[in-house]
Amino acid sequence: MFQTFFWAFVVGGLICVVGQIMFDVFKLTPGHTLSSLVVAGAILDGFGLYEPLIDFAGAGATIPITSFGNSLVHGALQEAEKHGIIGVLTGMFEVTSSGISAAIIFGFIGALLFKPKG
Amino acid sequence: MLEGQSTWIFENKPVIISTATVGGPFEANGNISDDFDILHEDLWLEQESYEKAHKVLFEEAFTKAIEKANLTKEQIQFILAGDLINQITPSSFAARTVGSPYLGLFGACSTSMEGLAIGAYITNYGGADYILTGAASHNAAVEKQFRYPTEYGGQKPPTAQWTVTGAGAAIIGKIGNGPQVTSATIGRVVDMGLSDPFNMGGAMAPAAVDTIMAHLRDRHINPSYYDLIVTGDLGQIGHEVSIDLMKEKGLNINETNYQDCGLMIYRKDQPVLAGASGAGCSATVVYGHLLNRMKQGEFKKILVVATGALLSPLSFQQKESIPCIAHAVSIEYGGE
Amino acid sequence: MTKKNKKLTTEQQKYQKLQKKRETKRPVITNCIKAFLVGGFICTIGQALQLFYIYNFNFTQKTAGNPTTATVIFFAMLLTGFGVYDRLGQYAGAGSAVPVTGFGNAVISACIEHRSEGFVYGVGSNMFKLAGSVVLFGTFSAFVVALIRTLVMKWGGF
Amino acid sequence: MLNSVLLLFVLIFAGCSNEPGSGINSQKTLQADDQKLLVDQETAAKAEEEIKNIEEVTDVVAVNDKKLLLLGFKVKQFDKFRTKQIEKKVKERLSKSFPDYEITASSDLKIFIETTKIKNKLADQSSKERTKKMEKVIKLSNEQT
Repeated sequence: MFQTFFWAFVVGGLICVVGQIMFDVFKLTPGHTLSSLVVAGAILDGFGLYEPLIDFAGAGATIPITSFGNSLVHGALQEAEKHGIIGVLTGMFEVTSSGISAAIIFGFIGALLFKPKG
Repeated sequence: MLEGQSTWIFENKPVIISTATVGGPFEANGNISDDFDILHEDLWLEQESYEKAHKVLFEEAFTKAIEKANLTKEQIQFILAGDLINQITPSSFAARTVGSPYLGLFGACSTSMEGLAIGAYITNYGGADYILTGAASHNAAVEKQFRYPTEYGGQKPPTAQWTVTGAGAAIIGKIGNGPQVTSATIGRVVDMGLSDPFNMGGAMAPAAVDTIMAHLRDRHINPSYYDLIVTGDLGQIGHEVSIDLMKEKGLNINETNYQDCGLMIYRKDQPVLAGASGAGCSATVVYGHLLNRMKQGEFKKILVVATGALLSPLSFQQKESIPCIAHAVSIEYGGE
Repeated sequence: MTKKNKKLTTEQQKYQKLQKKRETKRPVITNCIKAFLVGGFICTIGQALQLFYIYNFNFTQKTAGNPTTATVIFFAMLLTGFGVYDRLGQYAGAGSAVPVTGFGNAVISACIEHRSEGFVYGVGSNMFKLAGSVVLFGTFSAFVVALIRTLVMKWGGF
Repeated sequence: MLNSVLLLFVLIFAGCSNEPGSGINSQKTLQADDQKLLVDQETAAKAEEEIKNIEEVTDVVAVNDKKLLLLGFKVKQFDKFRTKQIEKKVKERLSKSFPDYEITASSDLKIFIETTKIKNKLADQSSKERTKKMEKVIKLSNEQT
């Protein structure tokens, strides 16, 4: 159990460090950095490398935004298996919907409840 | 009268007969809170949006300045004002409230001195008896427009500056008691090709130096003519760079008499990174803090060089560099 | 940078050199350590939540990621609404931006911010103004990657 | 506002912490069946033994009925990178050793937990109940992300 938490911490932290380096060393904006990380996640999954990382680090790999790209690819591939090429198009959000729908729903609720504090 | 390239000398010495400054909670906590006429605890100013709060800042500064001058709204002949929000709506809306004829100005953070220079010019040549001029900015409204939503957790680099929530207004009169506006130098747009919107000071420093040199050249004076030369909102980095740049150009400036409004307004322990910025920065510091010090006799002659970065969110997203400007106005009190 | 320099005049280049000397350097190492600690901490909370969902609900290790994501985004909403997340972001940088909470914060902060322009043109139109690029590039790159994989598997047979 | 949020939390956490711990009824009456049970779970025991011998595996639990064999296992931390391959290996071994069974083997923690639960209560339930529970777990393991 301890190991699970430890490696979630380390792997998750390291992915964030990669992001920080993109901020500070390559002077990328948050938008560019996060987009690049998502693309990186998708590509890693394309080579079948991201899933093992999830097996290894659990939330350390699923919580960073990179997993978003990974699960998009996953959803597309799952559907593609069932329905062929067209599934790539239709299956994309099969797996990822939770992050996006949660963000939309809580975003709206947030707008109802809160005012920006400045 | 034009002197040299771009400097106006005001022989009739228009007078700043009254000023008013309004600040927000962060300013109330700052270094010069005693110099504000009105301070707000609530960043919203009891309005429903930050833009409306921004307008109220302006309205209060205008009303207070008119009140302090013992004038009525009707006696104000022209309003010259500007801010940073799209289409300078806070200025226009506040001018609607006052009801006088109005010229909207945009000079980004240099608007305060742009307004003072033009106002002094008009008054000097008999174009008006009383002109109301001012500039304002509201931290959250400006952040929202130029950067990210205020609650977004983006990390600002140490070169970034903190936008002032505040408005400064002044009434320029043909005659009266108070500090006199003696000359003004209109700056040109200087672009050194910098494009980091989180390092405005570094981008604006050359514009400030350009205007200071032009002013001294046009008037054939040395920096020592002034008790204080103060820039608008260069911040820590811009301030240091401008000193370097002047040295390089052979102008030795006494560093104790060369300061920056962006480094005066907040305390050192406030999390403002490289300093303050925003149209309200030079307006509140000059019209509040510095004129008070002049009235106390601390300075007789000062030169205010308000600096502005003429970018928009659109222009930097389209990878344009940041063009900058600075306008200088000399104010004298109790001299000669 | 070098490509840009070609367009600059010598005066501009000279000034930029001068400016560079005075520019406060970003504390890269400290920032990285902070990002590591905060990012790691958020992931550890995620891990705890995931185990919580596995033990108490009918979620497998594979499927527990979904409720975990939703829960941390819920936390992100609270922290954003109470004005904590922007301060955390200033401290932690990528540590709070890279986890999915950062994605949530991007959406939620935009929603809250543009509430003043109404629900349709304010909240609705602006909610993805920051996070939209993540959705776009994530989706498009996933499309390309999945397409290539599918085609390769079909014809390459591996 | 804050209160309602807190309440929500309390509800969430309170609602989920009751571990299924009921049903320790009449264990003694079933003791006669113990012998039968042992024979019954022979396949599971054998499977556990076999998989335990795989180097990367740290812990195994298995149950079976007449047709189904359900096995959950844990993998050493650093071998988790190869979880997929190991899972494949386990499945191959099992289907070689127990060709008559329909085999489900997973390294998923949830499957491990649920299988353990079934195993711990073997004595308390009829074989029909067991099959039903096993089928439920098998369905769970086939769920995609």
